[in-house]
Amino acid sequence: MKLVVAIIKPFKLDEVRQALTAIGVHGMTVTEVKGYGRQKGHTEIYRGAEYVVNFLPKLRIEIAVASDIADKAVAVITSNARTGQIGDGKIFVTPIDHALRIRTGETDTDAL
Amino acid sequence: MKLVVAIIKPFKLDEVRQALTAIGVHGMTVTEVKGYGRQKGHTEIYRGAEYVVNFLPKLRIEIAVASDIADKAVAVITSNARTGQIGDGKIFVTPIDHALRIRTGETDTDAL
Amino acid sequence: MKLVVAIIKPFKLDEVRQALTAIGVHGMTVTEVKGYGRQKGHTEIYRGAEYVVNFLPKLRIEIAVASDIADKAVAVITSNARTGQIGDGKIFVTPIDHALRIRTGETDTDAL
Amino acid sequence: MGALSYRAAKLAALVIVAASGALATPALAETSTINSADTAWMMVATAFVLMMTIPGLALFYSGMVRKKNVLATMAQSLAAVAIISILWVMFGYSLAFVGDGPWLGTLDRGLLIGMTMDSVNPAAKTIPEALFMLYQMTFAIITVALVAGSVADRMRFSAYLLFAIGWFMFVYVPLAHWVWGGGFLATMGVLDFAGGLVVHLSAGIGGLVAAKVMGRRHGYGSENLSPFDLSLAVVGTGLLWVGWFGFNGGSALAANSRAVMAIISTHLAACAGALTWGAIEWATRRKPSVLGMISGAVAGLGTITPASGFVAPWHGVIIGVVAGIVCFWACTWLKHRFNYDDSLDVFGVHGIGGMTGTLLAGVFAVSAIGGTAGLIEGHPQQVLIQLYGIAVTLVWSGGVTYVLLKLVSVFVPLRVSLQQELEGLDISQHGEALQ
Amino acid sequence: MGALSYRAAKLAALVIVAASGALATPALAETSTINSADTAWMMVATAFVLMMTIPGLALFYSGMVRKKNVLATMAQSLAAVAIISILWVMFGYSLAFVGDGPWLGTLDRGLLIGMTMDSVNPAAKTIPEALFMLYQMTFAIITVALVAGSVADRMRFSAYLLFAIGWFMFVYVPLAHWVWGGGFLATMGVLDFAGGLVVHLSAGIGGLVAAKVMGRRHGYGSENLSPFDLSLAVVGTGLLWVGWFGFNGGSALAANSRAVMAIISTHLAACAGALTWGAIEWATRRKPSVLGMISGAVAGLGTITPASGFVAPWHGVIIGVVAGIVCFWACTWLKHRFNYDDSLDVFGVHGIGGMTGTLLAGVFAVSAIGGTAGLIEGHPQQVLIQLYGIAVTLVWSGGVTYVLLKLVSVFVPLRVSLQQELEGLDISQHGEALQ
Amino acid sequence: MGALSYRAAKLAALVIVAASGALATPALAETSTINSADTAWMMVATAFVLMMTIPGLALFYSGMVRKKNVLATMAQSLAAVAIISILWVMFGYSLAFVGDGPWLGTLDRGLLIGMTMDSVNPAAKTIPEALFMLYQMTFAIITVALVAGSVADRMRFSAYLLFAIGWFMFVYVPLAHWVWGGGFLATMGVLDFAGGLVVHLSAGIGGLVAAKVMGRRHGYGSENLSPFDLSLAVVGTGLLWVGWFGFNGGSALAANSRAVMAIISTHLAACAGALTWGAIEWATRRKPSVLGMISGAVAGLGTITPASGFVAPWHGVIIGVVAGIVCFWACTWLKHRFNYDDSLDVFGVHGIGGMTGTLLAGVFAVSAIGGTAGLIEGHPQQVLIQLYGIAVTLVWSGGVTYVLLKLVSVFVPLRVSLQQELEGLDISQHGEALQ
Ligand SMILES: Nc1ncnc2c1ncn2[C@@H]1O[C@H](COP(=O)(O)OP(=O)(O)O)[C@@H](O)[C@H]1O
Ligand SMILES: Nc1ncnc2c1ncn2[C@@H]1O[C@H](COP(=O)(O)OP(=O)(O)O)[C@@H](O)[C@H]1O
Ligand SMILES: Nc1ncnc2c1ncn2[C@@H]1O[C@H](COP(=O)(O)OP(=O)(O)O)[C@@H](O)[C@H]1O
Repeated sequence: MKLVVAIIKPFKLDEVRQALTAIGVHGMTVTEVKGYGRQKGHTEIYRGAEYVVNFLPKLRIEIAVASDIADKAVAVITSNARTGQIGDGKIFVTPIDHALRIRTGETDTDAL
Repeated sequence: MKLVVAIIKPFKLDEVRQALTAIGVHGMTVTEVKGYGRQKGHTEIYRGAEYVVNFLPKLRIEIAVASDIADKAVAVITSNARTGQIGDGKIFVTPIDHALRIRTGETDTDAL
Repeated sequence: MKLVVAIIKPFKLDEVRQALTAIGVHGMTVTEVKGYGRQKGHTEIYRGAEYVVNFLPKLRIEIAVASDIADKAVAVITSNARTGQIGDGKIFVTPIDHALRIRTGETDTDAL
Repeated sequence: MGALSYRAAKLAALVIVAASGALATPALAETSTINSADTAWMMVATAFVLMMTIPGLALFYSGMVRKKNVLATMAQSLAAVAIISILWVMFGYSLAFVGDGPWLGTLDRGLLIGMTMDSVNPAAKTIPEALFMLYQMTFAIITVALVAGSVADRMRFSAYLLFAIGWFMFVYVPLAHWVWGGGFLATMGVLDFAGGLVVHLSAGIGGLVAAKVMGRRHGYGSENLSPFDLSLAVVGTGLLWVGWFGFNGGSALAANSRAVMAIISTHLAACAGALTWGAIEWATRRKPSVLGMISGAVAGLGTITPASGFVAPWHGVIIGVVAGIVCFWACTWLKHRFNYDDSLDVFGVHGIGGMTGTLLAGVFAVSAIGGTAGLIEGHPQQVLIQLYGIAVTLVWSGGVTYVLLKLVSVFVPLRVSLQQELEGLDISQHGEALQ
Repeated sequence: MGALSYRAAKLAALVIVAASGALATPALAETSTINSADTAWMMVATAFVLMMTIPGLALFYSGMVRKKNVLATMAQSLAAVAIISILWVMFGYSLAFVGDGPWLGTLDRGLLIGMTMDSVNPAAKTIPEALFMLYQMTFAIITVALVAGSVADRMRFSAYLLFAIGWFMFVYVPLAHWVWGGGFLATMGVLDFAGGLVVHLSAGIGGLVAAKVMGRRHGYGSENLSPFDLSLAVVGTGLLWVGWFGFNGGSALAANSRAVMAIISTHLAACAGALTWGAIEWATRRKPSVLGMISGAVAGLGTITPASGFVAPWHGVIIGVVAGIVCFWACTWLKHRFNYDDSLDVFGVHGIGGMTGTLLAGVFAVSAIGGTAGLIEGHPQQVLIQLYGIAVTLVWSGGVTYVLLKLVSVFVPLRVSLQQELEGLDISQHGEALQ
Repeated sequence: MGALSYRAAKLAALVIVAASGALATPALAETSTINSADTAWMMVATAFVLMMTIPGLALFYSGMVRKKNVLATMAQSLAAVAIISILWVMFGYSLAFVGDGPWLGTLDRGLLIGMTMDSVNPAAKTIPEALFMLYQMTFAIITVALVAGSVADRMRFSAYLLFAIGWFMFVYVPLAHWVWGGGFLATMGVLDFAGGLVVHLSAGIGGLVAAKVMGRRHGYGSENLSPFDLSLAVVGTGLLWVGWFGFNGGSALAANSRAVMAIISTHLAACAGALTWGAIEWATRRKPSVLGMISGAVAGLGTITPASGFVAPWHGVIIGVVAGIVCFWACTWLKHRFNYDDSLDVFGVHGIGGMTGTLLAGVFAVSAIGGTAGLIEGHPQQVLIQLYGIAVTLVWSGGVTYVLLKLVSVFVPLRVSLQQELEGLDISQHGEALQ
């Protein structure tokens, strides 16, 4: 199994979720994060104080999938999260040794 | 070493924490996340606008443990986070190459 | 490639970011988390109710890097996030199978 | 209740008349003694007391609950305003303030029939009766809204509405008549300037009983139930405090020196209460909390309420200090001793405070200010009269509250399901949430 | 407009005079009839109506938008206060309330020239003219601020400012004169106690047209645009409600029984509106929402506005119920039927409410209270007059709003870029954000 | 100070008397000239000014700090209310407003001894003395609360309390007497209608000195210290603005045309200030910020304060524009030039504003309004007198503030530990936190 971690632009979440559901991925965990990268931030000025905000709001999506559909998931996320502008984000695929569904105790792919 | 990642229902945190402490796991990192899965969300209506909220509040617990006690940790989390209803969550076990304690520089299991 | 996950004290973020940029790491994803460990929390009392807060605010930094500079990154984070007091945090290095830049589709180290 | 049913019949009869705006009929109009300065002040005082409930109390209460219950808590104050106001004009005002039978007033002003542009209530001859009615309405509203604090985080909204209606009819209206409307406690000479008995004690004991009947919140004593955003409570306290100038000052029913004296003792009691509570926390917990200081302020305000208008400014300080001490004790020791979950300490702050203040009014009353002498001015009987008023309020409000809740629970469960309680009342009761 | 350009010239001429604070010249001063009680009440009423906009409306509106637009939404109310106030003293007041030509007033009080310590406006002889001017200013402010709700989340700040200025000059000022300043609608006898036409309907229809012209928000109908922090809206409602006592009560321009009657019907309409909207939601969606209850309250308040001061207390209840029904219908059915994105339902609540209330004022008017008889008292013509007033307001405000927006769009795009809309107006328009 | 110690003795002596509520002794009572309309207005004005501090200033200030310091910042305003009120009735009022020695008043009203239902203060013969005392109390409160803004985010709560008490006794009370209580500045004819010197300049310069003595916040200039929730500051500004009608309008001490004139120039100055600050930001930073607009509004309000009641409405606009310019300059350039960390710009806004307004009062004063002529009306000396008042205030408040802080630091460290500063004052000083 693989854990697909994608960092995307917040307003792309729904498209990505629907696309994943379409290919049979019915679960994911989303975290609000701040991203730093090529995409330059903005400046905020409060009276005399000027701050450069380098960290921009992004969403971190975590999806556990069977190894064989990992690539499909990555492809789907890529196509649906893309705007073509800097800051679209990244996808990281990492290995999972075991997975388990707390409710039933089912393990590995059955747990997803 | 393993990184045990568990997605649980928020109000289960304390039980899980205590149970883990009981088996000698004295550290963890918790993140507020939104989960999407079998458990169906609810509908919110604001005047004329109706929104289906598919993402439910969950907690993501991250625990680095020595490989040998990973299973024990998983078992303890499972039994303490379970309510038996849909939405109890998942546990993913992933590998860790190295671990390090910033304060002392101790590495691997000494770091935990 | 490696995914370097560091749990640090919030006010250390800027120093760490700058140090990483200095060694050529130009991207990272940060999450506000709550940490439980040796560092003891504080007590909050609301009228008659007393609560021990065991979870302290921390930042979770996630950095994907080419395997060869992982150690360098770890070293840099360690030296810049250290205060010497309990609660400085941990660093976990985990493997990444693939990485991809959503905007361009570039993969692996080119994606970072 | 027999009397009531007869009145109900009469009430029905009146509906037709009223619907046609017969309000202009000059029945019982009196040669006008209306004074525009008093009218100006009382219109403002009325607005201030309304502001105490929305947004004042709504903020104060919702600032002490968890994020998932913030809106539901505000909804309780909001609903109290909407419902009680309608009931008040239907029959509440008339039964409480028109006609001075020992037990209940009359329905002569049911649906406001006969209230004209220039009619006045004998209790306030210098302002339009309509204004007196409206001013008193705001007291009925906040009293009902106060009770809700005891059952916050777990009461079903539908059950709350039924309870609120019943509580208003059977606890508030009679009490208001007894103490302020020429009822038996008034005749007896009980001192309650702005609502130590009618508002605070009745709400406090009612809340205590309700908390007992409802049972504790899930996780009480085990989980962390700390407030989501205390800053809301601080803002609410500010608005309550300011509004209280209209609450106690307005109870003089005129823009005169007595109103001013009431405002001064009120303000000083709030200050003394805040300092006292904060000091006790500092001494016993090494830190004065903001929640502690605002709790002390509200305790001082609630406690001075029955006494303001009867006592001297400095008595306000003394009363505030006492309030800070006894209410702190009630919220921290008493509550644990009897292990009830009065979520927002309605009893600890308003019940204990109302009781204390009513008693102290009898002790400190200065005839030069309120026309009545208290213990210190050599009139010890007043203290006994005050005690009698307290006893009556405790028994009546406590008893009726208990019966009402049992009655309501026959029709609808008082509590939400555990599932809903965990999910939060905002979502489960109102289908909304703070993002 | 010819008249206007002439006035503009005259205005310019006046600047010099005014700059030297010539204000003290006792020109047109009148033997003082000023009453201090009325003055006291009206100063407070003025403060209350200002409080309705800041922080009242700022909270009510920003509580319904997403986190990224909270500050920008508040900025719209804030800017309305700052800009309209200046324009009001420059020429707005004079053109609206000085001189009773059928179409527009005069510039005799341009830059307040000739306004002295003891001058009074014929419309309010018992308070200083300066106070009458200030009180009316607060109405102009909130009307402009209300319109902004329709274009929230997407209008460029610079475009909003230009639009606000033009809308004030060409919609508000004329309307205020026609209805309240002795203009043709006043002569005709249109009833509008506190602004059903001048404030609510004009803002509502203006908002509708603006929403149509601006187009829908990105993600409307597809993405989740739910409010960030509804508790802000509840607090805002509380302050609006309290402030409305000054809005409708103050429109009596004196501390008298009529002011009291206006306040009572206002309060009851708000209560009835809140209960009605909540009940409908409960019946149709199984849950009464807090947003629903506050929407109903504001609908009731807006709807009673033109009628308060003319009708009896109980009519307030009826009007509130009707308001709850029609405004709910407008916000849930009508809006979807015509598929426009009136972000914060300015038309659904204020437009429909203002229209309904103006009509009902003609139905229920009680001569014993406001000196005018309505349909029920056998004066059906009044209803026709009211309908005429509604038609004029719809056409004028709707038409001018359309022209103005087209005009503004020539100089600056009305909408922010998609990029900025996604990023949020707080950052893109003001360079700030909530953390 | 010798005089003071004597008074302290006398004060002690009085305690016994007061404890027995001897307040009713008609000593120095005067044949009543009390007017109920003025009383009504002043009770409301008093409530408004209290509202300026809680919740107004508490919101305004806490909206500009980081999340971890929100409650602690509110606590400073809250504590100021509680403590200063008590000290005011003990001796503050009497020393400031009773007896007109050049340096200090008397203790004849210490503990309010001799204040009766019908006694009046010569300065305000148409309202109860008790009301005049209470109204002035609210000014003392907000002045002390204002200073706290300079040391936000780092001052130890215990040190703040000691400092606040000392600052009130040795800075505020004397200044209030000198300028308003018949002291030497009053005799000299210094114009300060509602507190340009006594409130704003004294707080501003005190804050500056305090900021210097305390040192900069950790991370100042390097870390991002941006506000957590600016919407709180906007709401606070709204309440401050509304309350200011009572602050400046109430300073006429009667419900008359002068109060109205003061309110108009106050409102216009706030509008002009907001527009000016916003415009400058727009020109220099391409975006007008909401914080900028509210800063400009408050700057305008603070600057017009000493002049309102003396100048014409239009002068309010001019003064507001100047305020926007100089205060913006002070907050953005001056502050960096001298590199001090006045956290919430108390000096930049209130210090500079108070100074400017006091000066301009001497320039624009219109005898027809305030009875005094300024430079423009051919009375240049007034400007010199104003300058003298400014100098005295700068020296006294600045000097005493410095000495006080040094004194306090002998007993308790002024700053929290770095550890506590990082953790936040909410947790470290009050044991609470926003979730
Ligand atoms: N090396 C990295 N490790 C972890 N996250 C990264 C890394 N580089 C970028 N990111 C995340 O991806 C987001 C987008 O990256 P950025 O360089 O801004 O644009 P792009 O994805 O178009 O290259 C960043 O905001 C950050 O959250
Ligand atoms: N494939 C997945 N990858 C990552 N997280 C998942 C996945 N499936 C479910 N989750 C997480 O687990 C939570 C519970 O899953 P759900 O299917 O709702 O119930 P259950 O755990 O009982 O099967 C979800 O809310 C989501 O946070
Ligand atoms: N076993 C663990 N797994 C995951 N995170 C951990 C673990 N132990 C500690 N942490 C994280 O590291 C933070 C610091 O750890 P702590 O034991 O308090 O101090 P130190 O890092 O000095 O040992 C904790 O707050 C927690 O967020």
